[in-house]
Amino acid sequence: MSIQIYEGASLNSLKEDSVEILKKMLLIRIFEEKVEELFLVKGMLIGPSHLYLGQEAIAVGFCSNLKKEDILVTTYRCHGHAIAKGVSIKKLMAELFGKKTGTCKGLGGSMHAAIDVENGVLYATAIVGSGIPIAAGIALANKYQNKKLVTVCFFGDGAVNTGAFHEGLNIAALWRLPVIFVCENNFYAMSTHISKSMSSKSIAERASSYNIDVFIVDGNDVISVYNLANELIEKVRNGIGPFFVEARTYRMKGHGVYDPGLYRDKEEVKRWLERDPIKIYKDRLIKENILTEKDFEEIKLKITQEVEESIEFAVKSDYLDFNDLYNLVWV
Amino acid sequence: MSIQIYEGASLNSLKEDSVEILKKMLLIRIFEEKVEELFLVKGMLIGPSHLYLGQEAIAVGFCSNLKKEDILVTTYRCHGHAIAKGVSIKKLMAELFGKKTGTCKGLGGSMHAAIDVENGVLYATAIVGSGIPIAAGIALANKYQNKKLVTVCFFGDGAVNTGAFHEGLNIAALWRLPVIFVCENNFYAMSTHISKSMSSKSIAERASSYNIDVFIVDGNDVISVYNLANELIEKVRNGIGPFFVEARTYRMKGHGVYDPGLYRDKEEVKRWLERDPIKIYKDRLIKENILTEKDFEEIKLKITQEVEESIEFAVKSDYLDFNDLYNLVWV
Amino acid sequence: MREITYAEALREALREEMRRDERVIVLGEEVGVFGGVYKVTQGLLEEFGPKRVIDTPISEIAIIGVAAGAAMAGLKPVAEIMYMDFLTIAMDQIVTQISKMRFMSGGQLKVPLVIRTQYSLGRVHGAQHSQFFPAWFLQSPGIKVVLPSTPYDAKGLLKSSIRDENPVLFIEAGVLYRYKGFVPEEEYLIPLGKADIKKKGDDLTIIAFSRCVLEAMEAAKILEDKGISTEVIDPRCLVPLDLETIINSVKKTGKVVIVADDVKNGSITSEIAMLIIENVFDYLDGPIVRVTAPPLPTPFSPILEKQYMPNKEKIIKAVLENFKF
Amino acid sequence: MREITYAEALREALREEMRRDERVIVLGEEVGVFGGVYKVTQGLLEEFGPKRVIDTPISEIAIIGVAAGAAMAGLKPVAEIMYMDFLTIAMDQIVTQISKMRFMSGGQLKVPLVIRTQYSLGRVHGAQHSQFFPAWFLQSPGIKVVLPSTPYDAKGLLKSSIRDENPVLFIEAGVLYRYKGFVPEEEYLIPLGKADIKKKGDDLTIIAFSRCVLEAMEAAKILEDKGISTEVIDPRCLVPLDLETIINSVKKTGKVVIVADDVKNGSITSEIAMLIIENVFDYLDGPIVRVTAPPLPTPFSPILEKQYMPNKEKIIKAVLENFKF
Ligand SMILES: Cc1ncc(C[n+]2csc(CCOP(=O)(O)OP(=O)(O)O)c2C)c(N)n1
Ligand SMILES: Cc1ncc(C[n+]2csc(CCOP(=O)(O)OP(=O)(O)O)c2C)c(N)n1
Ligand SMILES: [Mg+2]
Ligand SMILES: [Mg+2]
Repeated sequence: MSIQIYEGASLNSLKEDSVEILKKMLLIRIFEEKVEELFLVKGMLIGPSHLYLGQEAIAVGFCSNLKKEDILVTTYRCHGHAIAKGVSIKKLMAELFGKKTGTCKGLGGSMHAAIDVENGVLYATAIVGSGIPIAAGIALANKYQNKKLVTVCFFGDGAVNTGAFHEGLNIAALWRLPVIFVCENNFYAMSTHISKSMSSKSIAERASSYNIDVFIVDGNDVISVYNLANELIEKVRNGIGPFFVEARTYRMKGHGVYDPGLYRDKEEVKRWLERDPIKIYKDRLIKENILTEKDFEEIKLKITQEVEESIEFAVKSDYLDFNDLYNLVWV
Repeated sequence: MSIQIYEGASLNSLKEDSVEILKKMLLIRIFEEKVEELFLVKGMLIGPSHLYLGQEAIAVGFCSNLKKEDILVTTYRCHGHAIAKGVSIKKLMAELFGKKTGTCKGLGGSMHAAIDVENGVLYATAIVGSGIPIAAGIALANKYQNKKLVTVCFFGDGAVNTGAFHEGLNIAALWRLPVIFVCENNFYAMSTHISKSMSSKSIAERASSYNIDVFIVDGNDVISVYNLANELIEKVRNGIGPFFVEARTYRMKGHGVYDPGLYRDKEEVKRWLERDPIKIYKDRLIKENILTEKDFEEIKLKITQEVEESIEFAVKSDYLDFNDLYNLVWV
Repeated sequence: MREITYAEALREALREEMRRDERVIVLGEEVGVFGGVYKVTQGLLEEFGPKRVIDTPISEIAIIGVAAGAAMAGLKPVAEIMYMDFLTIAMDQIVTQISKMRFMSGGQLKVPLVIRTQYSLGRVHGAQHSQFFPAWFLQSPGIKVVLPSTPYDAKGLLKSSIRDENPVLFIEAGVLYRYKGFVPEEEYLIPLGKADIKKKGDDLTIIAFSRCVLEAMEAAKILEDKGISTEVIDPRCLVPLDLETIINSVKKTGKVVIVADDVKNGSITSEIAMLIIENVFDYLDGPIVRVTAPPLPTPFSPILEKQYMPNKEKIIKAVLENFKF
Repeated sequence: MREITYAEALREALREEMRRDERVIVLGEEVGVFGGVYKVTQGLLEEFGPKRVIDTPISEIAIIGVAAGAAMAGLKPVAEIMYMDFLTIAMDQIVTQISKMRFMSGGQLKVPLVIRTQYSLGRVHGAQHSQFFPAWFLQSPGIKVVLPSTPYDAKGLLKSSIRDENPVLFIEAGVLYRYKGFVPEEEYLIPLGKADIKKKGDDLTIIAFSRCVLEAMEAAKILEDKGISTEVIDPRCLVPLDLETIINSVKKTGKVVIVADDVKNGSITSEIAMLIIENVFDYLDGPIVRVTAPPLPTPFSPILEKQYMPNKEKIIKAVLENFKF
């Protein structure tokens, strides 16, 4: 099938959403920065955690087009997807603290914190690639039940080399399932550059060999992501699918909170940081007179406040009682 | 990389081997027919067994170009590969009978009977797809040790949908390993036609997405297979690889000995049976005055005799003593 | 009294539950057009169509992953894995995903699916097609494990498994597919986690699983003739386990033999034995004797495979050994 | 006396064996440029080059499959699987292929490889990154299983594992990587299948595995103060198991507590307990008490994870419980 390089930089289509989108991206950014601080500076959080810093445009671009009932399947790098899909940051933060007020009552932690059935985040898995066949199964069920629901499955460039990717994509394509696979290609799986792990010329090329329509999009340009998502989601809601999106982006920081990311070339990092998706978008909004610098500062302040409140909420919350665990294994 | 439809119907290059090749194909044919009889008519064999009837040109075309030290990795449908690679049919037959004189002392049975380290058949696995990464590993070791050995890995069309295929092919291509993957596309995995199991337009297309040079060849034309194999093996022996071959062929019978194969269209079966690889090749040899009908009958008789002797050998052989098994788990 | 095969009983269970509940779908390799390699799903495609009876590629990871996703999103999938050996390909999905989904989501997710599979020990299939390792799933809380030994149990337990709201691993014994037994025409269910006393007795308790139940029953008959009255218990489910029935029997007999087809080390017999010892040690008046496969892969050779497997002779020997004390 | 960490000890073992034998190669995710996520392989790429220290894609099936093939063809690969949980992806290769290769080829094949992995229980990693299921491999004859608990053992056992001609699953405890201990400068080997008596004692035998050995040692110290002299045995290898050392200790003490990090049901503690009962039942003068994880997936919450794990308090309680008899 075709591989298309998607460029849809028109702001028009997202007019009503345009400031909301900025707010969502900022909420993710500030949430993640706080989380990093809670780990590294304050020492209040422990365990593995993988921040979404720098990739905000992808989650927000997609989720701004989804309904609450639409479904996400994500990975351990899931805070951004959760926030974009409307999961309460209080519950999210409480989950990172392992508290019973968390999305998963503290049993999941950062890597599964996004799971929030109420808001359609059905799954967040810490095993690379494993969500792909699961997302296909969700799409199968939606199709079977004639629910006009869209399933979006996020994963990284490293997932492309797993057996689960291959088996899941083949089945999704073979059965023409209503699902969008979004590969957030940040070019690294931990320290491993994609050129060291994938034999194919590009992720897009590999994906298209499954007979799926593939789109390459600038994952740091929220307008393009939004417009592409809008088109594809519309199609999938009407039963056409699957689609595959390779969204090219970059992690602002290391793989996990503790990783300084020294394996990346400094020049490369610098180049990408100049393409900060929030900065790009904010500048555009200001240029188009949709926003002022002052508006932006106000929004930032308000969000910072909100994030602080989520921390307060999490800190104050209790842990689950150990005996309660026995009631959570079985239905 | 490129996908090339290979046609190399020149008999010249195989002149010296030309009658040997026919003999090998016939040996496989007659061996397998006898095995079928031992199962279905005589009731002397039990358990699963998957015959190579109709696919002889592929094994023989490849193995006639290999040295004894070159390596095969095959599957449960392995008798043909073993015979083509020079494994003694006595040992092979004894293995089917579960006797201690068998290739695997009777512990492997039909599905692993090909394993014969002495003749370079390092592995025969009954798990679809699982041999592919193993073959890559063998090639890695050969490359590492600067051994100018060729590894050929045989598998079916059904294997293309396994995670093991994907992971193995990616690594073989990424590391440019000296291995030839030969997919014997007989269009069915048990009763499932390839169009019902694979989303890609062709196996060749899927394989080439790994950045591997792919060749499509008529698997019922031993001359083409031989010539292609000759070219590729030469390259791989000189360190160039990997390569992928889709050899199109057809099972004359069902999936296993007990399967009547009723799910296949009668017309389709008929069409393919007319393209019997042995018949095609024999006619060609006669046409080119390399062989007479009488030669052919004599060869057949001699081979039949040889196969009968292998049965006698197998029947007369003993079983392993149970206590010996404890010495065969560990080195 | 109607007698049907184990395979037919399973088919009836599938058919009845598919008729009863639209959410039930069947997927796996060869389940549709071919009707299953052992014909368990024969006729289902014709009755329910390709939307509900789905042939898959050879993709065990995806078969299980798709079933998990479909279960999350409201269906009740019955996924078939052709041989138990192939579960080893999908262990991430079964153990690291499915079994933990409910727990690690803090009780949010519900994943009602059944994985049907069968082990082929006893059918001369060799090392890669004869594996039986139910004990693995003891280590993976969150999935039920069912091991039916008769057509009656097979049907009643499969129906309950499909209705269960939890993931269930349903392990059939390949050698039993053609084995016939009483199955009533009327609908019935067998609750998961309820053992069956296949034969009453007073002198010794034989606990046997799956195929070994039949061997135990034959052994029991022979022992009866020798004047030893054994009670044969078939737990039917490994998870949840009906420890109570086992304990009550042991309290009565004081003697125990445990029989299962898995390799002895780390087998389900180790666990059952320890549970008995931890719970009713004081009632035991002889060692618990285990009859299992030895610590070897399964040999292909028909003669050797027979020697490899638990059978009635070995059970009788174990019982007599126990009586030495 | 030189003290180095468990991670450093492992690194030394790898380095020494790579220097000694050209056939030894290392492969896995992040083992090269990054030096391993827990820095065990740090510096190896620099010393031995990319031909011998190979970074792989995220392809656990292929990592193990490639190692198997390379081993068949004359190398001695050390494959790293980053977390034990990811073994579930490669179980076909480990169990259905590698463990059976020698047997089902009638003794033809030799597959000398080491699979290094680590379990992260105790590091707040949640359900999908904390699994520990060594008992699975008891059911799969043909692969050795090593569980080092100290830097000294880690080094000596890894060197022996690499020299072994059989497949070896080498399971490290993630929490121990930074833990320091005595490791001599001079080369040494520890044979596989030889238990270590970590502390002598007369009143009760504590058998502990991997991380739990440390907890057992602390418990033993506290118990000593209470006047109870325990003997702490670290089997170090699960396969082959040094039953003799265990038996001799039990004969002396008559009392046993077994401690391991796996979920209780079907755990290695069940098997060890049954082996003791089957071999030296008459020497026991109290119940065997097992200290394990409960039948739950691992909770993420740091507080709950602590409660979930075996620890010295639980061991002391178990010992005292035994002494009630
Ligand atoms: C199957 C599996 N193998 C290895 C890991 C360890 N691991 C966690 S994240 C990661 C890198 C994934 O990279 P990518 O898919 O590109 O996602 P990103 O982290 O860049 O978002 C690895 C190797 C894992 N979680 N699962
Ligand atoms: C992983 C796995 N899944 C299922 C099977 C059962 N099975 C054995 S052969 C086969 C069909 C394979 O078809 P193909 O790869 O086309 O090879 P062919 O039999 O046509 O030579 C299947 C499904 C298996 N052995 N391994
Ligand atoms: Mg990445
Ligand atoms: Mg085929």
